[in-house]
Amino acid sequence: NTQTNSSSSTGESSQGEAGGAGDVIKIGAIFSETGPASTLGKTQANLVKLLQKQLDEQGGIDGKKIQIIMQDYETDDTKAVVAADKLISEGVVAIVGATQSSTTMAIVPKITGAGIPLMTTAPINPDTKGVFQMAPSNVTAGELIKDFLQERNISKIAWINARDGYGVDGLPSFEKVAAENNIEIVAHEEFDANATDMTIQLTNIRKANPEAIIVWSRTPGAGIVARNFKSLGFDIPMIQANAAANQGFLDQVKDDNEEIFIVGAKLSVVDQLPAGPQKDNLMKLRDDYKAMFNSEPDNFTAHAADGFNLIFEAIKAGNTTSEQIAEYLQNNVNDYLGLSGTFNTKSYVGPNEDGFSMLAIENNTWKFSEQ
Amino acid sequence: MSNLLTVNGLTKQFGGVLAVSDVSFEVNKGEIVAVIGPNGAGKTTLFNMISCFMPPTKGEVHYKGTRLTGQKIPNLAPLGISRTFQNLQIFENMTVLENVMMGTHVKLKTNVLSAAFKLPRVKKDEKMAFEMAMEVLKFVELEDLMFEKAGQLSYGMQKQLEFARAIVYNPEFIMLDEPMAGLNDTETNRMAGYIQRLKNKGTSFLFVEHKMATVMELADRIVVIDFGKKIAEGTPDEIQRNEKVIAAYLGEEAV
Amino acid sequence: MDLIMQYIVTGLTVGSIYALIAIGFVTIYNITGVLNFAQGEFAMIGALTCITFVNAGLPMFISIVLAIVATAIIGFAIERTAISQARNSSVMNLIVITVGLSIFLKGLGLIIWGTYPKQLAPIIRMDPINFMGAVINPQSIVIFIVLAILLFVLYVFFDKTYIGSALKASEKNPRAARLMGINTKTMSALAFTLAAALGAIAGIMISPLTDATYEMGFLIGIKGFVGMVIGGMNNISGAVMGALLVGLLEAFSGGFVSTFYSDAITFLVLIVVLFLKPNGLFARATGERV
Amino acid sequence: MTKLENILYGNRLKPLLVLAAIILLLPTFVKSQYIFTILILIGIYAIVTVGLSLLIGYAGQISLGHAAFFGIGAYASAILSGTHQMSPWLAMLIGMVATFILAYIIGIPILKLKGHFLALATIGINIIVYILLLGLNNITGGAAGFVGIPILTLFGFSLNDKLFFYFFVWIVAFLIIILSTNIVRSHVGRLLRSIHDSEIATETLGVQVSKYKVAIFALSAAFASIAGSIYAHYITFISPPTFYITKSILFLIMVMVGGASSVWGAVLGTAIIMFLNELIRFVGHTYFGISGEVEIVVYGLIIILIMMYLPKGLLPLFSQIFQKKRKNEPIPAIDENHVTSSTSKVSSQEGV
Amino acid sequence: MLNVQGLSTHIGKIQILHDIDFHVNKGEIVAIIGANGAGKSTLLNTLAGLIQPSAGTVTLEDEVISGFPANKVVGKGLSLVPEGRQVFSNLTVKENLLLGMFSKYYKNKNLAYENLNKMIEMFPNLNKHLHNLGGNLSGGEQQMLAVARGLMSNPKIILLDEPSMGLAPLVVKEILDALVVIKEQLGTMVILVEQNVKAALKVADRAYVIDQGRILLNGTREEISSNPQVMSAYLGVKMA
Ligand SMILES: Nc1ncnc2c1ncn2[C@@H]1O[C@H](COP(=O)(O)OP(=O)(O)OP(=O)(O)O)[C@@H](O)[C@H]1O
Ligand SMILES: Nc1ncnc2c1ncn2[C@@H]1O[C@H](COP(=O)(O)OP(=O)(O)OP(=O)(O)O)[C@@H](O)[C@H]1O
Ligand SMILES: [Mg+2]
Ligand SMILES: [Mg+2]
Repeated sequence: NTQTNSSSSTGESSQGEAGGAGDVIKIGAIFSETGPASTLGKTQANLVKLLQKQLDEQGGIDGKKIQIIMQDYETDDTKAVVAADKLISEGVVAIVGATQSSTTMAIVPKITGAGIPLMTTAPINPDTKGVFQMAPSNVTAGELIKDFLQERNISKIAWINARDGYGVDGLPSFEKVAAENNIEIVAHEEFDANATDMTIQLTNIRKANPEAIIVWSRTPGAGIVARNFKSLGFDIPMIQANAAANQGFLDQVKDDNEEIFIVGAKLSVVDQLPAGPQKDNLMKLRDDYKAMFNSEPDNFTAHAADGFNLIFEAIKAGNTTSEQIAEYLQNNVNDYLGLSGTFNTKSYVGPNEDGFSMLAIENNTWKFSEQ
Repeated sequence: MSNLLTVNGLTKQFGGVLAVSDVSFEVNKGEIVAVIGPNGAGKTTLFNMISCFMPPTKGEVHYKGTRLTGQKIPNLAPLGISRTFQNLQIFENMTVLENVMMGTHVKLKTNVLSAAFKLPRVKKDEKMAFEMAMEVLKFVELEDLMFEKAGQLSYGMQKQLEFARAIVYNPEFIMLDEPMAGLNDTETNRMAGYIQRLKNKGTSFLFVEHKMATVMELADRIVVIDFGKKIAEGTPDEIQRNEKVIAAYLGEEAV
Repeated sequence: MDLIMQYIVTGLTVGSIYALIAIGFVTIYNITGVLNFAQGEFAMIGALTCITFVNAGLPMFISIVLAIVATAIIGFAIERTAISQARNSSVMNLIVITVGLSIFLKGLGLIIWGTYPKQLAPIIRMDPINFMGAVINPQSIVIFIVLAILLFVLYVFFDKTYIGSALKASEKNPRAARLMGINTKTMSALAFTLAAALGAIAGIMISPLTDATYEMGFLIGIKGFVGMVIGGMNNISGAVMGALLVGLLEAFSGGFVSTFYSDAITFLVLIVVLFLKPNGLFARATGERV
Repeated sequence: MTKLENILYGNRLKPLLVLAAIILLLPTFVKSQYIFTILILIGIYAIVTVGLSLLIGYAGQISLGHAAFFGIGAYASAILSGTHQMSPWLAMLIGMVATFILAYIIGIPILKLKGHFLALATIGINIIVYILLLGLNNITGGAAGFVGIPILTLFGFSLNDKLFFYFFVWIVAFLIIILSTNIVRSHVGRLLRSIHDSEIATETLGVQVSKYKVAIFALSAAFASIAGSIYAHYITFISPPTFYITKSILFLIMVMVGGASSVWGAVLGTAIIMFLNELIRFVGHTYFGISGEVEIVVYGLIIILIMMYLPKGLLPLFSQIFQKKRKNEPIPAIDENHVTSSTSKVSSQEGV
Repeated sequence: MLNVQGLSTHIGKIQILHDIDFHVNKGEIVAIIGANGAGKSTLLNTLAGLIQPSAGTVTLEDEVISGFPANKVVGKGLSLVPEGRQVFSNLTVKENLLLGMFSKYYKNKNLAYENLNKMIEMFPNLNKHLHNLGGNLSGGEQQMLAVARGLMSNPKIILLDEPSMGLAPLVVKEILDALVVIKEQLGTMVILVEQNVKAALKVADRAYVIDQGRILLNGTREEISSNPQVMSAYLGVKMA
């Protein structure tokens, strides 16, 4: 069923794009450049501009012109599906996206149905052929948090998350990790992703006497929780999710950020990393990005970059059709050192944790500590 | 003569204002009764209580033995009671014809489902509504305006339109709040003619009006209200000679 | 006990944020009959321009004034272009226009200020206050005071001044108002200018608590709208009461029932309230009769 | 002699034929799967907006909550056919009936409210449903969404094929349009408009106004539910944000931009808004190299401009193609007599 | 004096008024009569600036007042009491009356209160309701309020669109008598549009008959009252 469908669709797309002259290879991108999730997707959209510029300067890959077609899905699942179809009709050979997990779920059937490889930048735990995950899975993040907690002998935590696709995603994986490691989740609260005050949730949490609090949200919610947390006088550690690992969050908690930690990307602390290829790669992305946009990339940028880079790798190896690229990604990527970690795409669960680290905040910037 | 409407001790208090106070009277079948009184006497309030637009503070109204007080507004039309408003309430964005066709509602059986599936009844209803409406439009001589938007008519024509809509389903009892206001004498006479003709067919009326000549000519009986109280009731002749009424309302040279 | 106190404090804080928005809503509604869905965006513009001025090195006070003026000018410009042109269209038309405005302004905000939340330093720097076991953010007190002042000023303006009754008249019956010599166009422009300024004040007041982003307007806009409608659309004190009530409802339902469902509970209560009092809780007589 | 129906409401055959022709002919021009997706979504949304135009444009009742009913339909289909393996068709039917009943029950209290109060109450309904979709994550999958909605099959055909799905959606939409125009072109349609103009006068004529308002509310909710079901089976993945107030507002924009005073306006508005988005993106990308934020600015601006300069929506621009002004038609041969009698009336007035 | 020349008005594409010429002399009450839909209200609305004429000019004491929006026209001394009362239902009677002075209020507040007292004296019914909302008044009370509000600005000319509508006979007489007093004491010009032709002709000095947007007849009160066409069409006199 899927087979017949995919062949018909790809057939259609290749005939639809006669103007391509054969040596332009199109790659699709679906990011939330606008709308609520733009705090995550905007840097990804910027990355596309950066990469396109670099590609044009280099004259493509091996003489083949590469065109990245970006679609802003405005944080709207339906628009993402339309965008996916648009990209399929344009004849892209691979797609990177979407920014959010639930949106990715919405576009997976279309894209895999068309036989096009999809590099997801959000954790979705895919078990579908042709979907390659660039973000570390929530389990990876959970492991990192677990290590942190155990180091400090913390066994009772409270969990609070935003009520959106990103926010509710973290808990189920962490619950598993917690259960295996005797960590008790003594309170769970939620807040509207656009809410203006989380005092009530934190007050409820305080009743349960946790030893640490984990926040799963993007900004600005993440920062408001942190501030309410401080003003309520909590003196336990607060651990924030990687969606908050950006400059915006740092600004939000400026000057009052002791005991706030984050599941962050090494990209955020690239200057503090020990020398090595990882540092060089991250440095290059950070500097290029900063030169063009005068702001810092974040780990979502890195996930997207990994997606594109892997596709470029495949193209460099002489693969130019969807099937070939998917084939390559599936079989020939071993211990690829990406920006978000090391990829072994055979397992599909995303990079390992070596792109990640628990970061503290010191002098209003991220502080890396080797673990 | 059989009794149609019985108004019993109606009273209405608005905060400190006693707008209507213990008013009782009757309307018999085939009769035209007028309510007159100075501005602010409480006539419209009385009307609104009779037609269930507001609950009375005290008192009750019966129509052919049925208690009206406490009923919902839409229950009145099926009983054969119709009314017009002092502040016109026409459907401004609909045509004259459609306005009048709306008046036939109680005769129709179309509902949302039958309309959606275009059951045969719908067509029958449409035809009936149209024919009834045309008849009345001819009666009030508005038929050449039937495709005009009602909101674009001049005030006087809107007045006649509202009247047409109220009578289209042949109600037995019609309440008119100042039907002649805004009409010139010729038009007033014409309106009076319509009322008279309907009366001859057996329709009963209760109406409020300030145009005394018409009231005296049309009404079988007149109820006079002042400061919310009924101060007189009687035939036009009696009322015209009533000192209290002359002082409070008519003025010396009115009629 | 201290829990309840905390709920009250939080409820009032959140409620007064909504109230600041609701005030702007009512102002426009009372003068022009338009329901301005872009009111939240005025708050956004006010907050972000203020932050921009502060970051550019201007003193706080001057930045606030400049931001309010700038937003007011935008409000005025919007009225002169989009609203006055559509003055005679239906209510629904105007609603959709303001929805379009909200989309438009949000997009502009995104282009100018980007996605990251921006910080505004509190007006008074102070540690949170402990009051009967509840923690009060000093900024909440500032908000409360500003709210009280605005409430008083606007009450006097609308209900006690001559120009106030002229404004109300233009809403109710613009045609007759023109016959009195009232320039209803000016009034409408005044309303939008005023509402934009009020929105800016709201945004500036709340951003030390919540930070400002280009999309901050939506949720507070909706909640402010809820507060206004619950209170009764036609008077400012009613709207403020309504907004405070919404804040308290949220806090208490979040505290006692569940934060998962506190919005749902709040709305459920509101719908029940409306069912019992279809014109809002503190509505004032409108003089409509048959 | 003209049919009474056409005298009263004008001719609807032409627009229906034009629509049918467009539906049938489009696939011969359109090859891109992307355009098909848009056409399908237009069909799905049109089912909602047509119902909404009955409610907003005719009965004059605002709803900013129809995304909730859209969502209930979608989730009913997803849960019944996905989790419980029920036939998608049966699931759709159950969803529709359940939505109708639910909307009817909700409608009884909230349609007592007027204007902005009603708008608020419907926003409330939307938010409550949204929170329930998130909160009942055991059944709905919560914010992570619902995966695994089966694809529709009809008589053994998989509707997975774009073309089949396209025709399926538009046949449903076409039927809904016919049902809706039937309602509008009857006493009920007139009645809804009269409620719009004066509720009080309508009640005086013996109409149980609340009954009709609630019925139309529930009917439009049921339409939205069907559309939601189809949407769920088309996208095969749903999550709550799709059914938030922002979607309700989008529906409202579609109705108003097309023109609320006619069912056709809703269809037109839906198509225009859907294409507008894509057009802005296409033009913006191709010729101006603009990015997402500029697109939404332009989009907002265009909505404003349309509402400013075409307050009755875009339909009047188009309807001139379909229908001549009714006034120009001679008053059809209903009855010769009254025409003469009315002229005599005019002359009697002139005799001053 | 008020001078109207060649006035034509369109609503949409339809021409309602055709080339109207007329004038009102100082200290004169002029009645305008005509059937329903003749264009009387349209004429007054055009004079007041609510509708802009498509042709023609209106001068009031040598000042051109046509071509200005309604809110400017009041300031030039022309005040219209519109058809259907149009009181501000959400404002009190007192607020309604004071708004009648809007064009001059800020220049002379004392005068506003002076005029307010005059109006209360003239319409004692209003005094009773001074602090009630305009919308709660009875129909007739609203009519009095509308007339009083129109007089508040001390206009040079006042236009009344069916002021007697809905008023008790005694009050009609009071209002019409009041017009005569105003005319005589203040020299105010009055244009009176009335369906109650008999009553109107009692106080008017001259009258115009308007039909289908055109002036059909004009003359002094006596001429018009005795015109057979007028008698049959407007005075309800049945003629053979
Ligand atoms: N809703 C209300 N609130 C307060 N007072 C009211 C209300 N409705 C009516 N009144 C007062 O009640 C009195 C009676 O009003 P009503 O409208 O019944 O008079 P009416 O006899 O119809 O007068 P008219 O002949 O002028 O129409 C008036 O003084 C009016 O101001
Ligand atoms: N908005 C409008 N659109 C179209 N036609 C209109 C509009 N307003 C008025 N008319 C038409 O203009 C003509 C004159 O109307 P107008 O209201 O001036 O009459 P009038 O003499 O005041 O009548 P009445 O005594 O009934 O108040 C009427 O034929 C009316 O149908
Ligand atoms: Mg009355
Ligand atoms: Mg008139």
